[in-house]
Amino acid sequence: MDLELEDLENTIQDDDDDNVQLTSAELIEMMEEVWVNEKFAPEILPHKQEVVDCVLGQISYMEKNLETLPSTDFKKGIHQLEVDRIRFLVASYLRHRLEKIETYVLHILKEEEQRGEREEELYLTEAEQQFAIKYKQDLEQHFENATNFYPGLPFEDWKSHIVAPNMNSFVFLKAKTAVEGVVIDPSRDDDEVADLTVGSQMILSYNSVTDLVKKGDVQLI
Amino acid sequence: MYVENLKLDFYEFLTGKRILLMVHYDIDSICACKILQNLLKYKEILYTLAVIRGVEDLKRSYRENSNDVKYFVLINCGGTVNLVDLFEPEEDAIFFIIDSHRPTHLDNIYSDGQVRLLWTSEEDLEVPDFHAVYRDDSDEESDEEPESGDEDEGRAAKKRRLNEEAILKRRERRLWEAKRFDIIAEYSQYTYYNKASAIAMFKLAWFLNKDDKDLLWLAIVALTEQYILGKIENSQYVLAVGELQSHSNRLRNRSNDTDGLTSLRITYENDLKLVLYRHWSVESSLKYSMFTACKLKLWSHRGSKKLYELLADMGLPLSQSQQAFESMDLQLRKEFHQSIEKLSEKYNLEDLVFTSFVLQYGYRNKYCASDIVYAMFAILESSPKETPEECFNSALDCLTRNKKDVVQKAIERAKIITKTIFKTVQAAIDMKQIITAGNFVYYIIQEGCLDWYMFSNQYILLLLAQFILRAYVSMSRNRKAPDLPLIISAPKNLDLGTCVILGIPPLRQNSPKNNLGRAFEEAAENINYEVLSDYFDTSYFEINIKDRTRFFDALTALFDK
Amino acid sequence: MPLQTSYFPDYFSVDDILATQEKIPCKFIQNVPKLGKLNPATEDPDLQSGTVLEMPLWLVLEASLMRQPIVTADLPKVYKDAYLEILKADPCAVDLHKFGVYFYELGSYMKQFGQNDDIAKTLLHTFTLRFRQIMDLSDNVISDPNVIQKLDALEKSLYESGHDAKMKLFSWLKMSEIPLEAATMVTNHKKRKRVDEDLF
Amino acid sequence: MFCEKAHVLIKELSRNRDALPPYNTDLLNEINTEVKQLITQNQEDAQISEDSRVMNHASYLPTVKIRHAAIKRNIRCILAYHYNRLKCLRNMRWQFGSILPPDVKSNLSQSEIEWFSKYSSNLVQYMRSIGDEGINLAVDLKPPKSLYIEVRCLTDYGQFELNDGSVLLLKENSRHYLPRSECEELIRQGVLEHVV
Repeated sequence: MDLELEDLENTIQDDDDDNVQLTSAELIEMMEEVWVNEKFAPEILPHKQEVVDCVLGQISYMEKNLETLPSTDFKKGIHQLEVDRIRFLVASYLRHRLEKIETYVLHILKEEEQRGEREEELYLTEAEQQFAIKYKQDLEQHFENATNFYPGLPFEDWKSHIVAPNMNSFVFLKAKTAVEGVVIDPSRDDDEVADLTVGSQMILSYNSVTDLVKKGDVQLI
Repeated sequence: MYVENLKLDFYEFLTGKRILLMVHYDIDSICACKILQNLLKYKEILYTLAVIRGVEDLKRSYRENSNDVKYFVLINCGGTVNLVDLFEPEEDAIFFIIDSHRPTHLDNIYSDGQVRLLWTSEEDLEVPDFHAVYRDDSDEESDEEPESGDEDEGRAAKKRRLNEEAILKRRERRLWEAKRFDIIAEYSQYTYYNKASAIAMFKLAWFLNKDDKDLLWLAIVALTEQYILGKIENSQYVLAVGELQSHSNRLRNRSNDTDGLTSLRITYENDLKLVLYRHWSVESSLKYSMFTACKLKLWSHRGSKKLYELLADMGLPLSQSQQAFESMDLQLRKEFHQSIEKLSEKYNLEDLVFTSFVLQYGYRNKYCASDIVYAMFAILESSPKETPEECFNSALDCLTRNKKDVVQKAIERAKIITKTIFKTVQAAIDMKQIITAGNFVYYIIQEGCLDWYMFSNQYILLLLAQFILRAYVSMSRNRKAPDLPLIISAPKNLDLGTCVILGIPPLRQNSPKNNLGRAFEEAAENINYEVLSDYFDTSYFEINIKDRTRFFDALTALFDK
Repeated sequence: MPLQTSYFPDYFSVDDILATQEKIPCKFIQNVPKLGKLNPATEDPDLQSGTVLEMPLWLVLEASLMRQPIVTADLPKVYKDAYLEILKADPCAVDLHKFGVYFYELGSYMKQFGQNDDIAKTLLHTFTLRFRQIMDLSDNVISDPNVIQKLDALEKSLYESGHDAKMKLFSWLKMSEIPLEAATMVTNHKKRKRVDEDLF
Repeated sequence: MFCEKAHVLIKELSRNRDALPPYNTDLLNEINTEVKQLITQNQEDAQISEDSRVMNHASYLPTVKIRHAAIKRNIRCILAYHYNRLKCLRNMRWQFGSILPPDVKSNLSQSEIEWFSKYSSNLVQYMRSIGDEGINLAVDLKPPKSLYIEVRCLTDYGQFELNDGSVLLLKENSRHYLPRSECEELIRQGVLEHVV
């Protein structure tokens, strides 16, 4: 049996009938981008469940192939390391999302609800949505337990001071496509504008590139 | 059984298997183990490491792991004992041994595959022929059985004939056994050491093309330990240094690592028999080192005067000689070797210089091989509070480049030990505690002694013993002094009331071959003393303190014979 | 794996709660009956209009920013011109810790009580210049406790994360492997356990 | 002064950023009492204030407002205390796994213990839903560098079974060379130490 790297990095096909064909390397690269964006964006980004599912499929495919290799095979170690690395990517990505969901749970659920009302694309996966709702309930229950010594306290104060991400925080980014006229810090009035050329790298406040990140025109680094 | 092809029958054989590394508690073993660990990592061989201080540890660790592990690698332990007797192992358990203790147990050499020795038959000296020590008894037994059937033939006659035959046979057998006893006695009369196991492991790494400077350094440290403890002959040392030097040249040429911060340089350099002088002051190092102390009798008032004379002759101002070597004037520091060497004849300090290696990495880290050896002694043997496993771990750290603080701390401790050894010798001389008992000399460290703990350990005790014997010989008016062995005893375990006894051969013998272990055994036998010794090196012996006098009397009687 | 965020206080922020606990001078401009006990200098059961007191910031914020303010806030002295001048002259030489543990946090509340944006500007100026110093500090492998003592809380946490990053880089350069570690909680947990055991 | 006790509570929190000291029931009770008092006083004075408009009495409105601010402040502190403890507890879930060490557990309130188990099951439920067979997010916390690592055992842990079914004995101070993925959790629990 001679399993080469190419066999493992088999071409896989997207489940959707979009006819999108990705090689394994392209898929992993995509996962990396998704992960880095999520890692550095202050807010939660639209989920990438398709990518995650593909990558997970890829992992189990690779692992199945690995099992057929004898444990003494030198290549096995390297492939195993690669699988571990990919699994780390996915796990880290999902962990970052969970942490944001927990920290900004009220904010995220509210925005998600509004997106639903506007019939826009949702940011959370179904499982994440469930997790968030449950998390919010448990938190409220805990707070309720802590303040029920006096029924009817104005303890809802915390809900009017919602914990939200700092959209003004600065991010490093790299332009993937040319974008002209990026308004720098829309929260100020002095309409300063920057043009991004392909491959250029910048530090900007996140709120000036929010949409570009979500569209995939720029990549956070 | 000797393993012929280490690569095939040891290294690759173990691939994919789980092993137990049983590592003796000494510097060579730690170095060898570290090299082996490196090699195992290439093949991703899973291992568990057990620290072995004596026969008991060996048995216990086998018992604890034998259910889960089938392959055992023993470093510097087990070679001199009958492993199969000791463990009574399952048939599928296999033991690989790399051990510098000699003589190797004959049952291990002639094992049919369960015990596998990782060295060549040339490295075991004067091994008796197989048939001289083993004979196939199965034939005899069937011979001795009376043949059934022929009842008509005069039974009595036959019986007589058989009896005669049997008597002859038995006689022959007795003779053979007596001879066998003599052969084995001769084979095992001396305790001595083969070259460092770490060197053997390094050679394996080289053979596998996985050697590098870090591994070479480990082999160097192990060799230096053997030299400092006098475990091997000088000629063996010189040969091994030459060998390692050619490896260091080869590896230097191979590397293209020129970055000052990360590169590692091993240079072949002369070292002085002055303990830790690069990390100490010249005065202290001269004063407390065995070599200079014994040559100049530095424990005496006259000796100290001589020391200051020497320093003056070297042109080394007192203030300079008393500060840390590192902060001495550059010029003086550079000329230090030369100026002391020039005076070596005048002060009877020939042989002060020996060849060794220096390790350098980064901009500021420079260590002699001997520095590291002393540091490791300090780690392994000077802290009564830490468990052996903890000490073992720190000793491994001491060999890791990025744990500079561990080395530094250990060096400080090593200085204290060196000083303590000197002061103990000084006190022993002043109070005339080194006693001649006919044909040997002995010295006993009393239980009340402040630093007894240090001397309850193998190697610090050995350093002290060598110091004492040399000091004794240099002071003694007895012409026979250089021909007398030294027996030294120190408390080992106060709770159990046991003490350790160590014998070292006479100075004039000028060889580390040690037959005192045999003497201990005989003496114990003569007084019907049940031996509880746990050491692999038989020149160490363990008895109850209350039996010590009796034991020494028996020894005296034995030596007078 | 904590979420890395810039300083952005929220309702639950411990630092913000502690910063808003700092006392600042204010003047009561309405009578507050029954709360005379807030003024330790008087036995009067009521708090009279015109009383000048030092009150925690949280209370001042609530009581001054309403339609009919109960108090008017004054600036603590370190945010007044004289001190701001010191900061403008050489921010790096100042022992900011003595100015206040929560100097920046408090300052960002104070700017709304100032006459102009001088406070905001000076804070920014101070921070920018001192930040460089902190970067240099954290680049040093050996830390100098004397200098670190002169940092305020925010600066200290910046220093700590900078220093941590530097040390990680350093060890990575040296051995190119980041050791897996016991979770900080586990280590702390053990330490505490050890202390407890020592006690009994 | 109002809210002094709440301040003490928050200072306690600030001192123990990564740890969970015993749940401070006593102090919380005192704060609760202060809050109850403030509310009662406010209710009374608000009533008088109401009446005083008619009676032309001195207005209690500023008094009520300041007390209300104090109530809000107290509640903010109480909630921040609980919230930050939950954060800490949450990190413990990721570090210790779903079973807390008994001495941590004894420092928790009943409600915290309940929250912990709810959080734990919520998390497990989420992790199960990922991909076809679920994925354990509590491992692979650092990008892998090598498959096997050398570890040192810090406690007498006892028998430990590897994925391949083989068993080894983890004794204090023993050293082992093992697959990284199988030691990671034990390292994080402080049973093993990664030797580099």
